[in-house]
Amino acid sequence: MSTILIIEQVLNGLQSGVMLFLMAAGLTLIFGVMGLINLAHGSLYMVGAFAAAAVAGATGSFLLALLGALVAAAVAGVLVEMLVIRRLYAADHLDQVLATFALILIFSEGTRLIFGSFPLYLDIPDWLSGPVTLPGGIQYPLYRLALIGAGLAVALTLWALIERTRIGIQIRAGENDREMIAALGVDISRLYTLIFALGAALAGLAGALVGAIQSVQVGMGEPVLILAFVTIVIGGIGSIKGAFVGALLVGLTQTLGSVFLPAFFRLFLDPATAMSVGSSLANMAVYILMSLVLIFRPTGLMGARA
Amino acid sequence: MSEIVLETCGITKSFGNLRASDGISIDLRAGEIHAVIGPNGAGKSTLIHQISGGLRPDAGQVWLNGRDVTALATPARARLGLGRTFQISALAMEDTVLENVLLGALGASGRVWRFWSQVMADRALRERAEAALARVGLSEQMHTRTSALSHGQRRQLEVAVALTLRPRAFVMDEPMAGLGAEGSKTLTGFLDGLRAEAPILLVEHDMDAVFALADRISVLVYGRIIATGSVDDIRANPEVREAYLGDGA
Amino acid sequence: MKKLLMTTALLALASTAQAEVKVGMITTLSGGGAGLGIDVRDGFLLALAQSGRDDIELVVEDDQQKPDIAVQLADKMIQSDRVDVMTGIIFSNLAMAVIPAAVNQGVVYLSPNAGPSQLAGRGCHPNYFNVAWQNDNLHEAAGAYANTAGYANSFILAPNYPAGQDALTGYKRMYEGALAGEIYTQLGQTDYAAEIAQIRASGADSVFFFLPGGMGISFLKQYADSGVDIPVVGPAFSFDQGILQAVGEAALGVVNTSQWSKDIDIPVNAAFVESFQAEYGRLPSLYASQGFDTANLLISALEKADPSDNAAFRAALREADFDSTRGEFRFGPNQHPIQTIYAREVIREGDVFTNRIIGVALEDHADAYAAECQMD
Amino acid sequence: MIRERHLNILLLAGFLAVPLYALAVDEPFTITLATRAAILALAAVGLNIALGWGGLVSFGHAAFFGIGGYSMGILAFHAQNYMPLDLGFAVLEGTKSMPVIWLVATLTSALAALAIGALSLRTSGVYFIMITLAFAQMFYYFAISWSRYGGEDGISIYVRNEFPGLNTLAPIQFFGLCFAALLLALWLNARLVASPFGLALNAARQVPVRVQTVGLDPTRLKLVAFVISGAITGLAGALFADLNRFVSPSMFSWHLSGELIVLIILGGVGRLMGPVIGAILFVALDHILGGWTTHWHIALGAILLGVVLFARGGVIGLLCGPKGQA
Repeated sequence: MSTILIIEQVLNGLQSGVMLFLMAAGLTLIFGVMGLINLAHGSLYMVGAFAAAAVAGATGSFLLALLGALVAAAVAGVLVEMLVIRRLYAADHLDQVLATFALILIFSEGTRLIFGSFPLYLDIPDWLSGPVTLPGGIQYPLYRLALIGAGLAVALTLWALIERTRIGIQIRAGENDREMIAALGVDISRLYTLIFALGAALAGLAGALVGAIQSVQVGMGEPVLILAFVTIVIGGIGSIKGAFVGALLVGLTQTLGSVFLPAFFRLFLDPATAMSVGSSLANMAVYILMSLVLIFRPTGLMGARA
Repeated sequence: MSEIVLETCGITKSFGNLRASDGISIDLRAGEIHAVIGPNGAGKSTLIHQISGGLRPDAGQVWLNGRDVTALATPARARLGLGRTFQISALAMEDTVLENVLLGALGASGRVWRFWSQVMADRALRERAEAALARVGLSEQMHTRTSALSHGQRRQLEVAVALTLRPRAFVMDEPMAGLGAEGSKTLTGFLDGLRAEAPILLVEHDMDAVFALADRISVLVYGRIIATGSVDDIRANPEVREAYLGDGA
Repeated sequence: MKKLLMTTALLALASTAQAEVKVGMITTLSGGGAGLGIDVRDGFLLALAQSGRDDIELVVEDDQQKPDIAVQLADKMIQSDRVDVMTGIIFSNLAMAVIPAAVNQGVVYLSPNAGPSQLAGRGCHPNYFNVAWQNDNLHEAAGAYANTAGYANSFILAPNYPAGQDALTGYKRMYEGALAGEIYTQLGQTDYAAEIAQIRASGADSVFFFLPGGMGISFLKQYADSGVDIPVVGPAFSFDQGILQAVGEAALGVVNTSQWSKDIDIPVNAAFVESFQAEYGRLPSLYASQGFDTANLLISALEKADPSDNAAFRAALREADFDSTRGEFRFGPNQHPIQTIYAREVIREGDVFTNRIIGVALEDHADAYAAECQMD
Repeated sequence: MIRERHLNILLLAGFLAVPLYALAVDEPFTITLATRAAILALAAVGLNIALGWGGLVSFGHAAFFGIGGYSMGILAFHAQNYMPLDLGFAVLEGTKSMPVIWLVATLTSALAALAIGALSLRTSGVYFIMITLAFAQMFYYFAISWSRYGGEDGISIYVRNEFPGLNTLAPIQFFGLCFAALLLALWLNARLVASPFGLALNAARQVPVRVQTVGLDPTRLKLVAFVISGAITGLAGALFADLNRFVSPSMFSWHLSGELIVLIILGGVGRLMGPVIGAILFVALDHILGGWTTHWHIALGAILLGVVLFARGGVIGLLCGPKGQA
């Protein structure tokens, strides 16, 4: 296996990691501040992708499509928060699970009602399509590089927002002590709606960005949702930094596992068996990673110690 | 001097830079009430956790009945005779009062791995549990849901659960917390009689109760015991007045 | 479209009106694979409507692509609706859950899509007819096409599940060149960057892939964007009319194999394409053609025999005396099709992406399992 | 408010009456639906022991359901193909006998629950939810690539397994078996809750520190509850496989784990009959709404939302008031 191939695969892992981070960041913020398990986060990802496909179809502009995704997902998030989620903050986790599970059903079937059952078309804009040559002669798709860049930029912005702004102070206070922010005179319900909208917008953005290279279809949010949960659990729930580290770990494990595990087993098994054993293990790799992390660090890599 | 039932030998515990317990050596002898007092943040909770088994000290040992229990977890220490009450009631709020004391009786009996018999029909357990309730005066509330009890009654129930264990030593974390004058007086009277059964290590803020009950008092400040002695010794100790009671007290 | 659905719904409700034949259709109408089931259903309904027969009662149910739901629906249709004929299942794993039990209970099953190898070989059954293909067929055709195109070093990939393993086996059965690489991907995988990088590094002269549904859309879009320009060949499943619009330009020029194409130049097919488009406002896919053919096969048999006479009805089905949209159509000894499979190329017609036949991949092709089938 | 005991009796009587009525009017499919509800209820009764009394929100009970299913599938597969099963250390014949299959299903899922529980109980809260999910996903992906037993396609069993003295192919007799298993599990559940172990487990969920200070180990109590829970859900998996005469990796999917949790919340968490009400409602809604519109998931979602927002404590909570009263 050549060095070029390895570097390329690491880039691929990085790219899927940063996109996962966009999903995981919202999820972990919402859990950290509001204590809410939001299964409907994947639906917001889907809303973003569909909105982007619809806007791109109508206007032909990719940037407008991204904007559309952000707005649509944020609006959906605000609506959901104000109509349903708000009543659940005091409820126990089980009620939250049931309610947000119900929301998945409503979102998926509602999307099907509006857009039908066939996948929608959303493509990379011309100015981002095709490969570029990186130093060392690596051919790599420009769009994926752009995804890495966009993901890192969002991560940085988020970090600055939380560490450097008033809202960030309120968010951090909210993670530690709900009563305290109330005592500080912050309008909690506005803060919660804001955080939910932020999380939703990030999920919608991820849906739109990834939708351009994948299939925009009903149910696309569910596998991502599960992976995002895996990510925040590995990183430690409530920790943005943890979500970032977790996302990169999951992205790299998935990508590199699917490439190197079969190759590894070929060293001492016949090719057919190696292929099948290797790819089964690759499928399980992130779950094995997560259970190992939790067995040795029961609150994740960067979670608060119990 | 009577025998030592519970003892800590130089236990030390740090959280980061904060030294919450700094070489604490303290003992509890048969028949006595030994009160530990100290300002907020002095490390009383940390001390109790290390005695009861929730925290492992960085250094030093905990001895119970002449046995080193430093490495044992909470349940094992409880089985060796350590009865503990909590500052904030740790009771099963959905269950009845009787069920809460039955849990104590069950723990003491070791008959928990029974899946088929009816716990309510176990005569021996019932007797033990109901006797404990009678002693704290909660017999009438036996079938009440714990969440429906008054604050004072919950404090009584805390003590009743500890009683069912028939412990060799009690560790009580602010049993008077939140009680009114009347409630404190009743509980003080009750604890007074309890010391003959098993000695009590009493961590308490209510100074009236402490001065009424304690045979000895230790004063904990910033993780260290700065003084141990009789009520009068402590009242008179200038260092204590300086650090804790404040000069005007 | 609405009117047609309403009519069948009414037909289904009007159980008091004595219909002569009851047909149960279990197909996938929700979830990721819904597009396929909807096409099969619509093709089937179109043929029923065109036949003008009002003595066929059709019960349609959605299996949600879940095997246990499909089994439950089959129980309902057999026990409660007491259907004579069943059809509709799209996915092989659902077919394996439903068909063996159903045919053993005396129901005739006409498969409009799934053709698992077990049911073509040792598990074949007199009550089971496949009107689409045995699962391996289109992959075999792709292998044969690769030979004629002169490919000698193929990179092949498919998801890690039985249909995926069958696909690679099918390709290798006909393909005579060497393999530059062979990988199994995760079922439901959406990102193929890692695989595309391996393809780029492998030095292959061609790529064969079987990635049905959304997986194929993702792969093609990412492949086109990667700048790897090794020619791709695959079965029609990733290039049907429903999917092509979502893939867009990324699919242009890709060769795929199919037993049907909208430009097969025979009057039946032209009429089918035209009437389907008029009824539903979209171009038919190969699934729609399979649904259409299945209904027409059924109708042709009903004209000769009644399902209550099982032996006569089966004999009538075996004759396959109907005008197929693919032209020549007959059954082999295991009651699977013997048919011609074409190589097609993806083109653009105006705003619409579609396929055009560029040649024959396999002539009068029968499946590899027929010899293992011992009927009765 | 209805007294919970009265409701329970009413419910079980109704549950039994529906298939008997269906038998009388020759509607075998209604019996099949009732059987499905009984089996899902059994699986959820199992989960409820861990979730309702032990406070263990397992998002991975599909693992045990699937293990039960595959126990049946593998044993019956070898029996129907006359192929001995080589375990490496022993060679077994397959079997079509339900009692044997049930025993194997219960034991293997109990063992799996012991291993999964021992590792998972190191964590708590959301971490516990996710680590149990992780283990179930590992089984799921393993089953998908286990080509010997059909991989994604699963295993078809052509004829339902046998139970001495009964004709299991008759829907009503198979329903009888499943209903009896459900009653047995409910009885076990009721005894367990009233037993010394049940009392301690109940306390371990509410105040683990208290349980420790009376000399008991809450983790061990929860682990035992988890094992019992997994074993019951495993038995349900074997019955479910027999109902469908088919097993596939979808029995391991996280949707199934989620559905079991939803059933329980719908009926009432930690209530003896909560899972039963939940399962009946779920199967009935599925059947009725599914026949009514293809977009029935929207209606189902709205109903579930209504339950969460307006009927805390599920249907039983709505009918009988909060737990512990009456």
